Amino acid sequence: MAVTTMAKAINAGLRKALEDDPKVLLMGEDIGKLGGVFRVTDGLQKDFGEARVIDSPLAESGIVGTAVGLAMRGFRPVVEIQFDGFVFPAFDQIVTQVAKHNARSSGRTPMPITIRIPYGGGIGAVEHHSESPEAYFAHTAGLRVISPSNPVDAFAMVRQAIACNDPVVFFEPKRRYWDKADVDLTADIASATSPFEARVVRPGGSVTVACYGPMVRTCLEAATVAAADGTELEVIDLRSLSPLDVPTVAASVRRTGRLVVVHEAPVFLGMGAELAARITEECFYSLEAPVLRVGGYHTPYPPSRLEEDYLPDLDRVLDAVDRALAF
Amino acid sequence: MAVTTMAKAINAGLRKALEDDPKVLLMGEDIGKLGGVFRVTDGLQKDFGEARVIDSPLAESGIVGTAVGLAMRGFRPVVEIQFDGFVFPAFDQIVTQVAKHNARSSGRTPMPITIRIPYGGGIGAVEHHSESPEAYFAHTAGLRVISPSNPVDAFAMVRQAIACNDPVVFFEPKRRYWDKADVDLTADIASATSPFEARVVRPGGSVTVACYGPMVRTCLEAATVAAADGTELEVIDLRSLSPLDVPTVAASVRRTGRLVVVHEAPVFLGMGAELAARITEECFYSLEAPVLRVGGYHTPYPPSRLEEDYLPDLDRVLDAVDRALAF
Amino acid sequence: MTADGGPELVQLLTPEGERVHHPDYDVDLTPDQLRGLYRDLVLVRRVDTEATALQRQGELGLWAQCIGQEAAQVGSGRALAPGDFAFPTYREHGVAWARGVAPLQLLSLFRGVTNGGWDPHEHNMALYTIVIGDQTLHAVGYAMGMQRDDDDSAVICYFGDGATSQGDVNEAFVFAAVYNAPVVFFCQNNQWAISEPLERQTRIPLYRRADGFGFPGVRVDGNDVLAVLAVTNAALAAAREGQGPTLIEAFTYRMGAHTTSDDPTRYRVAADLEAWKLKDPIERLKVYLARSGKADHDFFAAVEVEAEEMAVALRDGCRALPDPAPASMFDHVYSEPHLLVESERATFETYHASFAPALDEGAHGDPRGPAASHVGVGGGH
Amino acid sequence: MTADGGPELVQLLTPEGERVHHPDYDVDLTPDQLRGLYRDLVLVRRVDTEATALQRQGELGLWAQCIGQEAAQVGSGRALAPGDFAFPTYREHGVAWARGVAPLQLLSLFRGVTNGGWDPHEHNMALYTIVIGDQTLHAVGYAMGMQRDDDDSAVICYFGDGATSQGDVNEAFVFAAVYNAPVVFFCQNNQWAISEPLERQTRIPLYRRADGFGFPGVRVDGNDVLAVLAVTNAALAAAREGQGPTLIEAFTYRMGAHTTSDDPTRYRVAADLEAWKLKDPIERLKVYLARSGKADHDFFAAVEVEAEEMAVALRDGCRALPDPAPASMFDHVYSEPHLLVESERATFETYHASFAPALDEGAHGDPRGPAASHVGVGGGH
Ligand SMILES: Cc1ncc(C[n+]2csc(CCOP(=O)(O)OP(=O)(O)O)c2C)c(N)n1
Ligand SMILES: Cc1ncc(C[n+]2csc(CCOP(=O)(O)OP(=O)(O)O)c2C)c(N)n1
Ligand SMILES: [Mg+2]
Ligand SMILES: [Mg+2]
Repeated sequence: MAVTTMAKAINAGLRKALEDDPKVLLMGEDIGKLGGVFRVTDGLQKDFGEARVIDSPLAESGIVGTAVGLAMRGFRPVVEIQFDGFVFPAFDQIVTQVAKHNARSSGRTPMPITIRIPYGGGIGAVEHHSESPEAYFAHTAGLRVISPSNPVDAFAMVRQAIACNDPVVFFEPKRRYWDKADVDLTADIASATSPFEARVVRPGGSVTVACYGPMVRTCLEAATVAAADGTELEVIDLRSLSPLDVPTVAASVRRTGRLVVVHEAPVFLGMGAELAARITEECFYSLEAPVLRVGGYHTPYPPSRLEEDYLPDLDRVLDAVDRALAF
Repeated sequence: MAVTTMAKAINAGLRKALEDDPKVLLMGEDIGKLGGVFRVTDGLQKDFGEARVIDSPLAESGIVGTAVGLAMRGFRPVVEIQFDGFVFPAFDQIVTQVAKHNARSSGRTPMPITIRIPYGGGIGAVEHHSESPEAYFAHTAGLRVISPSNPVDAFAMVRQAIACNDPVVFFEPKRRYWDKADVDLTADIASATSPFEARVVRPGGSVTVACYGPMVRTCLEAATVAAADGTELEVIDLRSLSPLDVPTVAASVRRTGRLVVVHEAPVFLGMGAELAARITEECFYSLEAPVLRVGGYHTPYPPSRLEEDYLPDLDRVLDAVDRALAF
Repeated sequence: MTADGGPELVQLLTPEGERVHHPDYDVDLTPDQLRGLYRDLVLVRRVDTEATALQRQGELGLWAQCIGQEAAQVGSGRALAPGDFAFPTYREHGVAWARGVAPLQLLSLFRGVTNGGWDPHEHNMALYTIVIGDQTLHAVGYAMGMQRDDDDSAVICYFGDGATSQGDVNEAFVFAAVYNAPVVFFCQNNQWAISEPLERQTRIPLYRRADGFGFPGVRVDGNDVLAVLAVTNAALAAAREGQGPTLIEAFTYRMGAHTTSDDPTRYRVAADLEAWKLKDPIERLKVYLARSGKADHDFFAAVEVEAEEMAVALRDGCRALPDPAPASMFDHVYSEPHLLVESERATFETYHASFAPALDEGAHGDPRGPAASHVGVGGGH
Repeated sequence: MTADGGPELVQLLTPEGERVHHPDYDVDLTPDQLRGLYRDLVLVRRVDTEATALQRQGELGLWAQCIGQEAAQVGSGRALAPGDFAFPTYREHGVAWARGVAPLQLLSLFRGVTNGGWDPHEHNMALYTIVIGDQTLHAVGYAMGMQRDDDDSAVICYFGDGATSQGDVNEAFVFAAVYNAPVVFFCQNNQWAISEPLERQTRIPLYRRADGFGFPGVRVDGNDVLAVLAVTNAALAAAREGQGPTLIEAFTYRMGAHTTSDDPTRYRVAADLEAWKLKDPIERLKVYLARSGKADHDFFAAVEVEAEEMAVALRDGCRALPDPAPASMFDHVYSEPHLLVESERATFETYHASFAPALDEGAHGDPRGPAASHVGVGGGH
C-alpha cells in the first residue's frame, strides 16, 4: 500500500501494462520527455523507449488512425488525447473506424485500443480544456466508456481497459488527478471488480444518487451533509457509461424510490437522460418521484471565472435531492 | 400548388434562398454539375454560377471550416454533407467552431450556417450511407437541429434554416426524398410555422407517439392500423430536435397518459432518452406507463440485407403502443 | 494538367503496345509472367462487368466499377510480397484479386450481406474502406507495427485523386515521413472524384504532393501494367530498405461510372472516354504479347473461356449468397459481452419469435411481412 | 535541419544589427517607421512579461508567452492594410497589438472572464483560436469571401510548426490553392510544439510544404522584423494581385515556456536558449537604430518609460476586470431565443435567487459559499 495520487496511480497502471505485455504501446502528444501535460506518463519513455512510448505529431486523427493500423498488426495502443476538447479532430477515426472495425470484420480485426482523455472542469483552464464529451462516445456502438473516480479504481481500471479486447474510451477526471488514496500497487487485475460494473460507494435508504468520475467525490460530500440532516443518500459510482450498469442502479431505486443523476456534462442528452429513461421503464412502479438530473447547462463551457456557477456542486446535488423528496 | 417530391421541394427552397439573398452560398461535394448525388441542388450552379454554388474539394472539415470563414465575412453558407456517415471528419469544426463562435464572440460573429445532411436508412445502401447521427448534434449547445418529414415542411424549413442567424443542422430523411405532396411554391416563410416547434399531425386520445423525419410516415401508417383496432394514436412530428418542443409533447401526454418515442437512431442516448426524461419529469403524475422507445439498436448500422430488421417499422411501433397500453 | 500525363509519366508499354524503356525503371518478366498479368487483367475486368450486370439485375445494391484501372491495380498488387499488406478503398478489385480474395467475397459487401467480406489476416489485405482517406492512417500505423516487429515487409495504401484533399491523407503523409514508415502511397488518379475534376483538388500534379512532405513522388502510366509493376517494385524495395515512404500517382481513367448509382453523362464529355479507350490497359498488353509472339490465339481464347466460366460461377454464387441471420447484427459489436447489446439481442429475439410461427415460414423473418397482418391478428387494438 | 535556418533564410538585419541585402526582398522605411517598429517590439514584450507576472500573481489563469517571437508578429502584423484580416492562434499578441487590440482585451481571455475578448470586425482580427489548426480553414473561407466581394484585400493566417501536422491545416492549403484564395499562411516555426521538437512534425523545412500544394513557400528570419515585413509585404501583394496563397515560415524561437503551465527544462537544453538570446529581435534593431543614428538615447529611454507606464495600467486594468455575471453564460449560446436555454436560464436564476438574500451579499453569488450552510439552514433534510 502506498498513498498515491490518481495521476500517479494511472502512471503505475500504464507502467504495469507496458511491463506485462510487449504489445502495449503508448502514443500521444508530449507523452515522452515531458511525461504528458499532467505527468501521467512521466518516466515511461525513459524506461520503455521511444518505440513503445511514442511522441506523435500534433494530429489527433493521425494518432488514433495509426493506432487502428497498429491494432490490426496485433498491438494494443494506448492513446492519450491531451485534453477533452481536442478529441474532436479524431472523432471520425473513433466513430467510423475504432468503433466499427470489429463488427465490420466479424471479429477478425478487433480494436484493443484505449483512448485516455483527461476530462471535466474545475481547474480554471481556458476554453476547450474543461469539457465532458462522454455522451458522444457512449452513444456510439462499439465503444466502451469508463471513468474512474479515485486512485484505487484508476490503477485497476486503466489496466483493465488496456487488457480489454474492445476499444475503451477512458475518461480521467482531471481535477481529481491530485486526489490521494492508499493504493496497493501490487494488486492484480484478475481480482479487481469488472470495470463495466457500477459500485455502491455509500449505502443509504432515502434517495439514490448516481454519478461518475469527478462528481463522485462531490456526491459523497453531499451525502455527508445530507446525513447530518437525516437524509441517507445511496451513492452509486457508475464507473462504466457503456455498458451502463442499469441493474445495480435499478436495485437501489427499487429500495429508495428516488434517483438523482449527477454529471458535469450538459444535461440535455447526457448520461442522465439515458439512465432516467431506463430506470423509469424498469422501476416504474417503484418510483415516487421522477428521476432528476443535475449537470452542465446547454451552453459551451463558460469562461473559467464562471465555472463554479456552471458545475454541479454539493448544493445543487442537495437541491435536487430535496426536490426528489418533495414529490 | 404543385405535386412535388421532397428532394424537389428542397431544391426549390434552396433556389428561393439564393434568389432572395445574395449572401447565400451553397458548398459541397458534387453539388454543381451533378446537382448532388440526390439531385437536390440540380440546376442551381447553372443558374447561380460557380461562385455561389461551389463544388468543394473532397474534405468535409475543409468545407465546414471555410464556411465558418465565409460566415464571418457576412455570407450565409449552406453546406451539403453527401451522406450522414461522412459528417464526422467535420465534427471538430462543427462542435468546436460552428457551435461556439457566437458565444465566444459574445454575438459578434454569429454563424448563420446551414448544414444539410441526408440521413437515415431504408435505401439499401452500403455502410456509412444510412446512419442517423442527430443526437451528437442535438447534444451540442450552440447548434439547432431540425428535420422535415414531408415536402411542404421541407420547402419551408430549409429556407427557415438558412434565414436563421444560428447554425442549423438540417437532417433530410433521404428515403423520403421521393415522397410527394402538394407544395405551394410561392408560399412565404413569414407565414410558416416556426421550424423549432413540433406539430400534432394526427390527433388521438389513446397514446402519444412522438417521431420525426423518416419515422413520421411510419407512425402515421401505424396510427391508421391502430385506429382500425380502436386505438387512437396522437402522432407528433417533432420537427425540431434542438430546441426540443417539450411543451407540445407534454400537453399531449397530459391527455393520453402514454408516450412512445420513435426514431431510427440508436435508442441508447438517442432523442428518445431526453424526451423520456423530460416528459417523465414534467408529467410524472399524468403518466400511466413509462415512456417507451422504439429505435435502432446499439450496433453499427447493419448490412443492408438486414436493415429491415434494424429499422423501426409499423409493427414495432404498434408493439410499443401495446406495451404502453398494457401498463 | 496535361491529358496525357505529361513528360514525367513513367511508361514501359505504350498505348499501341510498344515496349519502351525508361532510365530509372524496368521489369524483366518471363513470357509466363506476362501472360499471367494479361490473364489477371482480363479476369478482373470480367469480375467488374459481371458485377455491374448483377447490380442491374438487382442482385447487388451497388457496384463500384474499376474498368480502365485494372493495370494500376494488378500491376501494384502483383508487386507485393506475401508478407506485405494492402489497404484498399472500395474499388481495388484488381488488388483483391492479386491478394487472393475471391471475387464473390467482394460481391458480398455490395450485395449487402456483410460490411466486410474476407479475413484481412488471411490475405494480408484490409477490408474495403468507404470513408474517403481513413485507411491511409491505418496503413501508416500498420507499417509502424512492421517496424516494431523488425519485419522488413512493406505496406501499400490505395486512395483516389479526390482523397488527396482529405486531412487524414495528409496526416498519413506526415506520420509516414516523420517515422520513416515502410509504406507506399498508391494514388489512382482517374481524374475525377465522382463529378469533380482534378482541378477541384489540386493545381499541380498529385505526385508532387510528396515534395511537401519530404519523400519521393513519381507519376506512372496507370494503364501500363509493366510500368506500374516496375515503379511499385522500386517503391516497395525502398520501403523495405528503410528509405521510408514513396507516393506513386498512377495516371489513369475509369471508363465506367463512379458507381452503378452514378450518371457520368452529367459531367464528363463522351470524347474523353473515347480517347481513353485507345489507352486501354488490356488491349495494349494483348498487342504486345501477340506481336512479340509471347502469346498466341489459343492463349487468348483460353483466357476468354476461363473468364466466362468464372463469370457464370460468380453469378451463381452471388445469387446463392444467403442473407445473414437477423440477430447476427448483434454478434460482433463487441468482442466481449456487453450488457446493453445482450439485452437488446434478447428483446429482439423474443420479439421476432412472437411473429415467427404464425406468419413467417422462412428461416429469417421479414418484419415487414407481419405489418399488414397486424390489422388482421392484432389483439390489443 | 540547421539551427541557423539555413541558406534559404531571408534576412535583412543580422543578429548583430547589420543591415544586409537580399536579391528578392527589401523594405524602404523612414526612420520614423523604424522607430515605430522598435517601439512595437518593446511594448509587445512588455505586455508579455507583465502578463507573465500577473499569472504568477494569480491574476491570470494562464498566459501563452510570445517572448522572442515579437519580430515575426509585429513585422507581419504591420504589413497588413486596414482592410486585411488576421486569423491568430493563441499567441499572436504582437499581431493583436498591430491590429489595435488593447492588451487588456488579450488578458481578459487568459483571466477567464471571457472566451473571446474583442470585436473581430472592429480590428479585422479574429478571436484567438485554441484548437490547433482550426483557424486556417476560417482564414481561407474569409479570403474566399473577399474574392466574392471583389475586395482586393488579403487574409493572413497564423499557426505554429506543430500545427502543420493537423489535417485541417493541410486542407486549408488545398482549398487555398484550388480557389487561388488571397491568403498568406504565416507559420511561426519556434521549433517546438510544447515538448516536441520539429523532427516530430516534419523531416524537411516547413516552408517547403507549399511545394506539395503548388504555391510558393519562403523561409524568413523570424527574429528580423525588417525581413518579416518585406516578405509579408510581398506575399500580401501577390495575394491581392490574384496570385493566390503563399506560405511564409518565420524561423524563430520562443524564449519563454510554452505557457505559464509548462516547464521547458524537462525537454529543452539551456544552451539553445542562450544561443537564441544572441539573436534577440529587439536587440538587433536597437543596435541598428543606434549605430545608424536613426534613434538616440532619449528615444530608447522614452520607449522604456512608455512601456513601464503601459505595464502599470495593464496591471491595474487586469486586477479591475470584473467577473461576468453568472447568468451571462446563457446570453449568446444562440442569437435567437432557444427554448432549452431560456428554461435553463430561468431555473438558474431562480436557484441563485434562493441563496442570495440570506447568505450571499455579492452581486454574483458564489455557489460554493452556501454549501456548508446547507447543513445549517437546509430545510428538507
Ligand atoms: C469522407 C467521405 N466523403 C464523401 C464520400 C462520398 N464519396 C464516395 S467516393 C467519392 C469520390 C472519391 O473520389 P476519388 O478519391 O478520386 O476516388 P475514385 O472514386 O475516383 O476512385 C465521394 C465524394 C465518402 N465516401 N467519404
Ligand atoms: C487540436 C489540439 N491538440 C492539442 C492541443 C494542445 N496544444 C496546445 S499548444 C500545442 C503545441 C502547439 O505547437 P505549435 O503549433 O508549434 O505552436 P506554438 O505553441 O509552438 O506556438 C498543443 C499540443 C490543442 N490546443 N489543440
Ligand atoms: Mg478519382
Ligand atoms: Mg511551435
